[in-house]
Amino acid sequence: MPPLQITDFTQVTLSGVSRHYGRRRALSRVNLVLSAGEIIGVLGPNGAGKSTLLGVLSTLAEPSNGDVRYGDLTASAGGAPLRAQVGFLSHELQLYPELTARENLEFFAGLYGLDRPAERAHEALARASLSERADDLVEGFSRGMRQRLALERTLLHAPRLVLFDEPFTGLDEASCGTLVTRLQQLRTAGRIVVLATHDLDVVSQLLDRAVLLRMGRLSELGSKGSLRERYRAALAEAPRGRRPVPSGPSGSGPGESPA
Amino acid sequence: MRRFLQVTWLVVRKDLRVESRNKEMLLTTLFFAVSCVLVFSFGFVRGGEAIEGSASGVLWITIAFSGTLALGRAFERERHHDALRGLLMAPVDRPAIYVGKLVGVLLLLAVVEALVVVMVAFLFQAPLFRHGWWLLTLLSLGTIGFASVGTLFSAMLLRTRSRAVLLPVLLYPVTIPVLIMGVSGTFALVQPEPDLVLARVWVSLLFFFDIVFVTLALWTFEPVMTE
Amino acid sequence: MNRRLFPWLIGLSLVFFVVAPILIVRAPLEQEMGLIQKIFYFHFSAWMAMYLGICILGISSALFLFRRKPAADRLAVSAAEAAIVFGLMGLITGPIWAVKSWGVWWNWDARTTIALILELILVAYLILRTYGGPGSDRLAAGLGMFAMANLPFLYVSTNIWRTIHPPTSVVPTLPVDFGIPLWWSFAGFIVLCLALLTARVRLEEQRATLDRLYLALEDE
Amino acid sequence: MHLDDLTGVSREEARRWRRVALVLILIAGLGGPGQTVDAAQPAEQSVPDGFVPMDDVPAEEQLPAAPLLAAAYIVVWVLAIGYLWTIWRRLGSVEKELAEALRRVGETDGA
Repeated sequence: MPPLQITDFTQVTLSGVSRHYGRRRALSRVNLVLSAGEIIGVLGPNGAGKSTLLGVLSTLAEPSNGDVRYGDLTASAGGAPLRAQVGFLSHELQLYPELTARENLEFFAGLYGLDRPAERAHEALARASLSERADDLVEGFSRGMRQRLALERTLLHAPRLVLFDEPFTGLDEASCGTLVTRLQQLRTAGRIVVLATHDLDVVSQLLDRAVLLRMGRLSELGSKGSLRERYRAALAEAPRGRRPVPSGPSGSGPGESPA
Repeated sequence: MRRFLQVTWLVVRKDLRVESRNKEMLLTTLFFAVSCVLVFSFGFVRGGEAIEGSASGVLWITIAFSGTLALGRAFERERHHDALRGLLMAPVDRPAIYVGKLVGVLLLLAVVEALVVVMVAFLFQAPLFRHGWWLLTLLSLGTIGFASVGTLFSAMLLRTRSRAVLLPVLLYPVTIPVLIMGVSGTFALVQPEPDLVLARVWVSLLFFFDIVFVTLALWTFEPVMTE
Repeated sequence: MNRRLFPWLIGLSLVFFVVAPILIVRAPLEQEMGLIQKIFYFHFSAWMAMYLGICILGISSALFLFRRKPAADRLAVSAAEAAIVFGLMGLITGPIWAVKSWGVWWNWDARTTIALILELILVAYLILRTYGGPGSDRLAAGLGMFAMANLPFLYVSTNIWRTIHPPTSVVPTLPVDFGIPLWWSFAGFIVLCLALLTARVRLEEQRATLDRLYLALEDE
Repeated sequence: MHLDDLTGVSREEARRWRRVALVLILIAGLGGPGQTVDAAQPAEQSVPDGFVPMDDVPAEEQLPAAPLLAAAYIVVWVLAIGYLWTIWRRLGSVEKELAEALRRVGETDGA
């Protein structure tokens, strides 16, 4: 097995992180500290830059300005060993529908260089309560089953930093419950969990902290009142773009159009 | 190095497994290649006989066309459920993923070429098997050259909107040397008096092309794939 | 620096271009091809400027891809466009020469064919940049490196594939009377190429400034 | 914020650029036709002694070299100047937009 050096970190620090596509900002000077044992919710309307933020955190996208530090490491210095500590479940589930549940898990266990891939897959299937369907093609799974499988696939290598992009959409109540339990387990285990969502009802009891992204700008939500109230209040006073920016030839890309 | 090969093998095995389940790529590409050769026959057969020298051209153009089709499909599969992101997140040497996909495409094209060669030999009365080993060398080197560039290009185009159009637009001009070398080499073999010296020149040129472009693709894969 | 450089370069290339016809007219006629051979002085030089453009494209693409220098990317686009312009010069003067010397406009002469293929690659490069969407600069840089790596292969394979063109080895052994106007116009084209590059890079810099300005406006 | 630092362009500089371009086009206009005259001159003197036919086509049926040569040189000039002109046009519109954006920044800074 590869001697992946352990890159341990208990904090992820974003300082002045911006990301732009041509002349359109997707993220604008984001400062944020993520700590172990915390579930942080990134809330905000569609196109506010949530996915871009998760992309930057996952090391797949580079910030245009500013830097992200995982402990003391930057993403480029961390390289593959750092990626081994990050789990990323995007809205698309990153599963191969033509493979069985077991094959999917074993494939990723192999990619992550885990020892005993068969056993790991077996355990993961049990946690996803999919043991009986282990050798069925993922094609035939319901959204909830796929989501449970994808979740276990993301956690297979026990990452320190776990990123979820809209994990609750399309889930039935039972699957929602499983996901919430699993997230709470991650918190107790001292992981850093980031949830990007606009679904306030499910997460309101779960989050330790919530931040609001709007037009690429980040603001902390206060701690008074219910999540929904705080969200409303924050949305009302969140900075708005003051001038419409003409979209040039390079001005395409994600971004909320100014109201 | 062992880890590199292990990852490559994992990716290849995954692709083979998927393909063995639904055979979609294999069957569509094979069928496309067959219809390609047929379409060409109507262009290059006059009075029941193939125009002299058309066989080598038909062979290579069919390979290029069906290769493009296969390349597009091979990566569409990775894009479909954002699986590519899963691959890129894995703590592996990313070039190993590239090599894995390349090998998968090569295996598929090998099957397609076996059929196309037989068809062209049969329909165009071309003595393709007269120097079978030379043809095999030409075909394998040419396919590696074409697919190594194509695999990189279709991987990097996954992020763009109009990837289906852009792939051939970028791929054909860059791989024209492969086509020239392949067609001329094959022609040297099937002409009435085979010119083995010339064929050897084309084979060695293809060999150098492969070395340069595979190296370049391995080198650029990582920076091109990160955003 | 760029802005100060441009007037000098363009002035210098003007000197070259105004003097070049005089030198070319004075040069002796080539025995076999006669007057039309005089196209060669510009034709050859346009090719060389195109190759220079492609080499700049390849190298700056590599710099952008591996060192993340935005300036290198701006140089790469400019070089690609300039190479297209010089390639067009060669592609148009080539057939004019061919129709006089060989009686056909297009005879798949090796060097014209190479230029045509390179022209295709360069246009593909610009298409990728225009229609690729965000992030296509990175992808285009990959293509730019492939374009440059293709040069030797295109050269060798097309030359073996088809050769009617006067062999390249003629160039260095030309008698002095032919040589002076040739190297003169060669130098003129290279300087012109650099002048066009500085102007084009300037445009790209201003665009980047505008983008930065809009970003700053949005950030307020 | 120092906006001049940000853009690196002042109005005066923009004007100087435009002047350079104008001079260029003028010279090109003079140089282009002069070019064809230059190329045409040797044709008259060179045809009698320098013309060695390549094939058996009678001399009067062959294409005259001088106009072709002149055409080739004109093409080179037209392309170079045309390209420069497109750069100039694009630069002009970008700089106009830049000036507009700068003006807006100035307005809000004043307010």
